[in-house]
Amino acid sequence: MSLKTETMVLNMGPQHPSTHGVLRLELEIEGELVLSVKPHLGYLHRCFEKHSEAMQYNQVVPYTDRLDYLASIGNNLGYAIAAEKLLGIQVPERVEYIRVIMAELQRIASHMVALGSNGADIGALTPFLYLFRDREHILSIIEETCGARMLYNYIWIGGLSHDIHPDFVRKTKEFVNYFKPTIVELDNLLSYNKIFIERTANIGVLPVDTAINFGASGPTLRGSGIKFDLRRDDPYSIYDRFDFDIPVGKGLQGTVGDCWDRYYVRVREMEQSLRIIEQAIDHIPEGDVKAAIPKRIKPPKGTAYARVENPRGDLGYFIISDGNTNPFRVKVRAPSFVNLEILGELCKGHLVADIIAILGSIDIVLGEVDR
Amino acid sequence: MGLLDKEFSEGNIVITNVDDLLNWARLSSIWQLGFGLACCAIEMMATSMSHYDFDRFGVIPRNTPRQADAIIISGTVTLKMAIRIKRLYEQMPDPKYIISMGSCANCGGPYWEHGYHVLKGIDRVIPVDVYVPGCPPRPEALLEGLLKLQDKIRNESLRKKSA
Amino acid sequence: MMNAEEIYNLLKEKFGEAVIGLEKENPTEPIITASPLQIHKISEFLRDNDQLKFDSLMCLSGVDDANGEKIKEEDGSEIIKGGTLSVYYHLHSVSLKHKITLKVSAPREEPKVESVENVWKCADWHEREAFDLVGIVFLNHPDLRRILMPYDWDEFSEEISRHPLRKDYKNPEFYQGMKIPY
Amino acid sequence: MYQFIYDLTGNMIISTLVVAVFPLVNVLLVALIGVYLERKVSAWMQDRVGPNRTGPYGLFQTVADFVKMMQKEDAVSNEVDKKLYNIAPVLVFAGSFAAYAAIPFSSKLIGSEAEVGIFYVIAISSLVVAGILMAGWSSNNKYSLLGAMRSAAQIVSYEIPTALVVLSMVMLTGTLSLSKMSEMQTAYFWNWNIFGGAAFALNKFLLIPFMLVGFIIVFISTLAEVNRTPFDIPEAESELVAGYFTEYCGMKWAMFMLSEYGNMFAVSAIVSILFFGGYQSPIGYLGNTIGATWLIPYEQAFWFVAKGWFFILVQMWLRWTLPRLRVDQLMAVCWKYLIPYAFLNLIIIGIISLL
Repeated sequence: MSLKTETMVLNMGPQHPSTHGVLRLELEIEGELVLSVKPHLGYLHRCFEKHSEAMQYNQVVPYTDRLDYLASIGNNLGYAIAAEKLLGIQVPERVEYIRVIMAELQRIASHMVALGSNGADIGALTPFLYLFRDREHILSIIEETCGARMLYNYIWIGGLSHDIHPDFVRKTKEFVNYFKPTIVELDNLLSYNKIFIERTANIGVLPVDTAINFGASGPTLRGSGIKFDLRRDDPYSIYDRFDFDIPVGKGLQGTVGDCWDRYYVRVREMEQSLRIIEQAIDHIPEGDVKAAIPKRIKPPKGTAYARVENPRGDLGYFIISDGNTNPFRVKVRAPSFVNLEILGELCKGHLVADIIAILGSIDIVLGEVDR
Repeated sequence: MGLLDKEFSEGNIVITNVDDLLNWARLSSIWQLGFGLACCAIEMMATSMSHYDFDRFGVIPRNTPRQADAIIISGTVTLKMAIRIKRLYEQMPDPKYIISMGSCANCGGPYWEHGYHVLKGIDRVIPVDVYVPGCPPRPEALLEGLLKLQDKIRNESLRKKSA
Repeated sequence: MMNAEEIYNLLKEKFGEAVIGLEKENPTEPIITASPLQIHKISEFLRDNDQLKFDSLMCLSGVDDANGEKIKEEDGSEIIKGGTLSVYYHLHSVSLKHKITLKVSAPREEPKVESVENVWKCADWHEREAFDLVGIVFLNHPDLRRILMPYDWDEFSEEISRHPLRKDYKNPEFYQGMKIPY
Repeated sequence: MYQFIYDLTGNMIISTLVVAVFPLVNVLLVALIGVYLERKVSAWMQDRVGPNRTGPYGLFQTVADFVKMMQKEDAVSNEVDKKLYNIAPVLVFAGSFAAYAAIPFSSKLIGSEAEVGIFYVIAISSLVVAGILMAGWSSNNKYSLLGAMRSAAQIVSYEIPTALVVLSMVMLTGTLSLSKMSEMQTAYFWNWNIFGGAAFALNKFLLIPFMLVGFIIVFISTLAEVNRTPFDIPEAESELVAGYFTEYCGMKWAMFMLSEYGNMFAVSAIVSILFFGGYQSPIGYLGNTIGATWLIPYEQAFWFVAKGWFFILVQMWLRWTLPRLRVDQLMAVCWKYLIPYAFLNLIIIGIISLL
């Protein structure tokens, strides 16, 4: 006689402490074992694409801020590059340098939240607070220049909204020196913590070919051991001038492509970003921060697709212009949206507690998933 | 007329002091529902972190609505989410308070015109005690909002409301 | 690494009629147009061919072309009859590092496009999104549901307010008792 | 203590009540100070200030929390199993409260000098499991159910290594009575069990390493029994929202909280009685030096409470430093490591004590 068992459906979210916002997961579980995961999206669908059709080209920039709200500069940059591609304009050298420095600062800030919340999901709350404390340094540096803490509206089509603050260079250098030892502290406190390794190594292993087929990008893809970074493979702005490494997952604590690898890639990426900042910060040329473009931007008819390496992965903007002052259609290829799709694949056969670890290691931002 | 009959219709020393005590307890331990919606959630998190430290005012996040006293509506409320927020609000035990944080929760914010899926203000669904403007509000602004909520609680009374 | 023209010629040779043309006048990127009901086998070829190896779909966008006849309603709103809805595929090869854009157009009244979900897994959600927001129906898609809008959106709205990214979209007044307009 | 008050008042009921109220006051105080300390300690560890608006240094924060919780609406869902739902918090609290009956705070301040003190404490604290299971089941909430299941598995498993270590200590001391055990480790700290006990012989030095092992095992497993990080999986905030008390609000929830902090102190007390001399002072008594013997019980109470709080602080320190384990790893730690080592330790201590 066999005992009849039933599976249970557990609804995780939209209000759940570790779904990173308002994601809803429908878990089918048998005891603690997860049989299938079904994400439900759209709880933060803010109609970005509709807005961008109703606004003029330069008015769309503030809305891009609100997509991936942890990495606003990166979003601005992607949109600006796509629009500039459509317009066929070149921005001044000074602008390019400032953009790169800002984007890298933002990348560090974004990774801090990602790493911290990954740790916090697993139960280590203190590193989360330390990282947020250090994030404040970056926020105050950027705030001094563009006046906002989170949603900057800083990179405009053909330039920047303001020139950098006179203190910017000094403070950035100070931050770089301050933050280097902090990464070591993070490593000691969290990365090499035995329990943290136990919880993340060999969990949610993502093989390379699956990752590519699912369109994964950013640290999620690189954690699987493939050296693919748009800053190197499809250089935009002036990234080809800098010398930096692309950290990849090597399976140091378990299998290549597990949660720990994805986590670790982010830690090492922060170091590389510091390297880029160090190389760029002393060479910002003098000059204007706005290219000569008309006030009313009216690009020719056509399409443009531009992509940049955002902290979460490959952020693409597809703009169709019909020759008017408003974009005809803007489609965002949001890295979190695509990366989240793998969740169902990764979670099969893991325990409920692992889902949290995997979700944290994919690092999604719901603003971008739902747009 | 007995002592007790009187107490609840007009103020006297006993009831005022009890009021003070209860209000003091309520306002010094406002536990927020640990629940973030959008961009403002990050600022809300930053407020509870080392730099601003919400815990100074006795605010700690509780993840279940049953143990929370206040919801901070931190971000854009979509139609899909509004239904859930209403349910969360209904699950909370009285007395409960709502802080609407950021323009989106106040009135739809930048999405007021073309946001076909955005609720234009959380006050269309649940009653709001304090509105904090900003997009997103700085942590200082949220702290100010909390102080305003504390002021509001300070003036509450067990007595029958006059209106 | 191949450029768009070479890829176009290769496809034309293989598929003939199914590949319609190459739009080169576009300022930034040439676009290969194809037939919506043949896109699946073209995609499979693009992925598996050794010269092409397009192993990754960067982006899939549904677009309302709004090239039909615009009819004014009595209340001043506009509806569009006829014309096409299009899907753009941005492909990229991780190993060979080349890119290409495909485009298929389907008639607005019956927007049916073959699904490429089993060629590139990431097309799954992108297609659901295009279905949800633009209303393009992907044939052979295993799970074609709404993704961003509420599942019961249809119950609360008229025909014209089903798919918000269509150019003639009209927002409904109420959803589950909540007023939507400002 | 009972005898003392009985002598004073001559009334059985009053003295029983006083004796019973004393641990209750203690539990409340522990929870009151414990919650405050938890918030302050975590704040200091995390570069924050912690509560500081409610009274001087935020000292009245917990008082405010309790008063607030008392006036919260008792929201009960229609779907819950009302009887079990209401009994559960009481049962959990009773379990942790009853353990205090046998805990000697000093040589005079002790509820019951039962000969089977340690046995009683272990038995009665298992009552908590029943309460937790009831809470999880009756809440009709999947998170509660999962939390309760985890908790039951965890507490039941971790009682085995605890009991094994306790057994070895009982073997060594030859008594089950907590007060006798404390009494044996008298005078100075080198007489504590962790340093091999009071008898000065070869055994004492042989025992020290195994005592250390025993202490570590019992500390880890008691940590798990009171559901503290890294073993806080039953209420794992980031996974199960709030575990088995997800559906509880107001005072009912406060009772769970009380019992958690009560348990924390209780297990700390047990650990200190087993290994760290219980209420005995490490450096001799002031009362003996100045010839005021009446002072000694008060000194003992001070040392006992101090030791208890020391271990609570260690628990908090661990909580705010470490991530939490997964449920299967937790079981693996218990069954694959702690229990075999505890057995081995038991055997070795047995052999040594025969020498």
